[in-house]
Amino acid sequence: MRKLISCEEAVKKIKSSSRIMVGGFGLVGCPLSLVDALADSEVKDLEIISNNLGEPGRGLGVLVRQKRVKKAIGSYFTSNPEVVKAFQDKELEVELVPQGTMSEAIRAGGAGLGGFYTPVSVGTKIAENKEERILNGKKYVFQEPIKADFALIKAKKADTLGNLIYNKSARNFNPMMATAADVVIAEVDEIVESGQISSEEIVTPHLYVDFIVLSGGK
Amino acid sequence: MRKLISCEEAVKKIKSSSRIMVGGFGLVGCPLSLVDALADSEVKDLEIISNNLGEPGRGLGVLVRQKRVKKAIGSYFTSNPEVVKAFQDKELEVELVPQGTMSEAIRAGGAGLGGFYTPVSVGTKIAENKEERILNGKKYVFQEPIKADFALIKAKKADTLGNLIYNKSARNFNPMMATAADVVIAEVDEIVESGQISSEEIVTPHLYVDFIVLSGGK
Amino acid sequence: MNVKHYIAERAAKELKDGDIVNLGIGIPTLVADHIPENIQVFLHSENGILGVGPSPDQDHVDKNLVNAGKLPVTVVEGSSFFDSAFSFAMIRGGHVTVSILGVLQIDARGRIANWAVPGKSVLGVGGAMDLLEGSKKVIVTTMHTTDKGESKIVKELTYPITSERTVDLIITDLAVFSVKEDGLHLIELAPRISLKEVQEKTDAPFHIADSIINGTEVTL
Amino acid sequence: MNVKHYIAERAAKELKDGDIVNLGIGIPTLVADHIPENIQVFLHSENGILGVGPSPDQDHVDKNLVNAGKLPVTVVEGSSFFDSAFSFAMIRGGHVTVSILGVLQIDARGRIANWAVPGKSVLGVGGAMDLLEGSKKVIVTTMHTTDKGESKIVKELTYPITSERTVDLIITDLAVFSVKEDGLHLIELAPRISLKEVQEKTDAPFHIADSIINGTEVTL
Repeated sequence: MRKLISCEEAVKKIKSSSRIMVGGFGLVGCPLSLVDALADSEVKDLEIISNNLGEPGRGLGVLVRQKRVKKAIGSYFTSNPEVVKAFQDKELEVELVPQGTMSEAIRAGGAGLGGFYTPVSVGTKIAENKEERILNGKKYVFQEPIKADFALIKAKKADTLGNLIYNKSARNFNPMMATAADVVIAEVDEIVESGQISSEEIVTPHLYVDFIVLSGGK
Repeated sequence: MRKLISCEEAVKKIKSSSRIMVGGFGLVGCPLSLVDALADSEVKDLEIISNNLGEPGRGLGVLVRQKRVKKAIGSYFTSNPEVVKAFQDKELEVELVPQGTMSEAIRAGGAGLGGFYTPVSVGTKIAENKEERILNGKKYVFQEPIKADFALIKAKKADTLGNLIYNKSARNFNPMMATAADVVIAEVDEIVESGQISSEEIVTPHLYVDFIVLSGGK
Repeated sequence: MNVKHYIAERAAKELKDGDIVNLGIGIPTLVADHIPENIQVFLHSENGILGVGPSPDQDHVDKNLVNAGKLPVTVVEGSSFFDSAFSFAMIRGGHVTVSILGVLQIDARGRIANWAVPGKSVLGVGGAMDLLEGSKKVIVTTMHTTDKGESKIVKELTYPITSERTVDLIITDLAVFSVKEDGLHLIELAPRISLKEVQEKTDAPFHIADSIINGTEVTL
Repeated sequence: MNVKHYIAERAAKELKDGDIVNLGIGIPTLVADHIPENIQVFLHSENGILGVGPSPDQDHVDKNLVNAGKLPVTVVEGSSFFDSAFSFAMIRGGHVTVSILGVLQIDARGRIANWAVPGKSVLGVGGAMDLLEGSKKVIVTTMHTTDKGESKIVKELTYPITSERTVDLIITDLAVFSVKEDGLHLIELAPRISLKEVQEKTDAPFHIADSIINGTEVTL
């Protein structure tokens, strides 16, 4: 299966200062084996696009503790006190985006759009530096698309071509991130023969997936 | 099953001058029983949002022949010569939108967005009256969301709650249209008990579906 | 009954058969325990679930199945899973009938603050703004005052606003207010609570429904 | 071999193993018959299929399975179905490696017209603009001249332009041109076709690759 590589081979593709999307809502749907491999690598000054930054010492929290994250773009970092501390110590730059705006902006990035207008965050602190526009009598703010150099995503199952399906609420940001990065690496629990996932059920068609690693695989 | 009604009951909800989205790529994925019921009703001056307007005397082509369509918004009408003639005779107003822009605009309508920027059609006749904007050095045109009073869609299977799955390439515009109209009526080939469609496989969750009719059902 | 459960039970009475309901963290989560048995509502969780069920017992926890508060849940028959973009498209597009949210403050016009605290680093917003902006109806459930006894219903917000959109109904341990164009309307008092107590503990001005004035007179 | 199949076969030689390929109507559709056996490519159809297979025989036509030309198709192992918004998100987002398109005209800069005819009602655009804008590489396959013998490769388009984006490669029955910043470059002559014939039948100016000049001299 030509897309299958090890976690080590996968993270070797990532250079310092890369912009990386990482799937997951907290630890659920986060590609933990890839994140751990990244923690074992030498890369630093990363820009991480992820809804959260894990928990203290778990998931992306490991990279925060190791001071490898220069900037984080996401919707909710408060749940990891080490992120709050790193921010206060000016070790970590944070860009806060409402969760729906973030998932839509990543989708827009993958869909080749130049940006969109959302009503969410109008009149709030979040929108202070954003263009506001009235369309059909309603206020909206402009949101740019979000793209990245790499996407590290987590799926339940891949077939040998790289088609993916997800696991319950672990789907979350993963399908959009699969569309919005130059190099997409999917961590999966299981690999099956092509044709073993129904054509109607595939969530991420294989054209989006560059490499596959097995969860727990070295 | 509370959402199940007959085609006749369904079209009775539709008044003249309504704006109606109709699923399908040509006749494939078009809710033909609903369209036929509409042809048997008294409504007129309809605004139809659909990729095409059927074939002469088939699908939406019936409504064109009956001169019930005042305006059509879609991407490709040339395949029905009666549409071309109605347009030339000034009986039918046409708004042409590139296929990808149209499907994205319907999605945007259902997703509560105020509009988006697409690179498609920049510098062409289609974009003549559209706002052009340069974003990150690339030219885009602004596209408004598309919404409707009614969506008539076609799915393969519904469960008793109204969750839907589609059939191969008959999926096309149907899932987006399900999100973008005030009243959504789904024509299906089969109804199964709730729980009989896998939670992972459902394409249109039931919250989008107001009424269900059976294909061929009166 | 615990006062938080009292609030949740009162909020649950606002739900109608077939409603698509999103429950925030805190008191709103408790609403799930009080949904009237004669109606069927569907719980939406913004991380990508329609049809959230009760919490699992410890032996049936599925690490891939959590709600927006990252707590383990189950799903009911006919549930579906979807990605975050689709989930928030549902919310923003007005397909969630009712959201029940917690708050830090509510102002005299019915606008709320529920995502950030002044003086602290603003590092989390989550789906708060999306839910408030997009839901067809928004119900706020909250204790009437803070732990320090300060009114949460204030003339002007001192906490950062969540949206320009006003909420529809405010349910506290003391009272229920409906929000109209001209501001807050006190429409209901909790059992054994007097109008006077609500007036004392509410900083924002509010209208008083006739039924309350009449009812209060009777109670006096 | 039919000249259209000759063009299609030549276009197929441009495909690489693993390519995601979208084939337009007309000559491009024929490319599917000429894909080299030692590579695997995946055919994308903008109505929502990745992994289009050969046409079915009459007994195996599935009315729910058609390509973008509305003709019955089959699918290969590992294919997937998706909605139109997702399909065009793939295209616009640059996830389709190669699109092979038919044209009405090509100008001296390599821009094309392939959706509307002057003087006729403009009632169809379909996915032409999306494919031209979004595909990583665009190959045009066309007869060099119209039925009336007029050059399709013109100084300036007289038909409405499809996109400001220039195509990458032009393959006709007479020649192959690559498109660079400074315009068209003739890089290949079809068998038994002379440079002189291409020059006579091409209205737009073009550069001539050294290999052709040398090759032509040899042939003379």
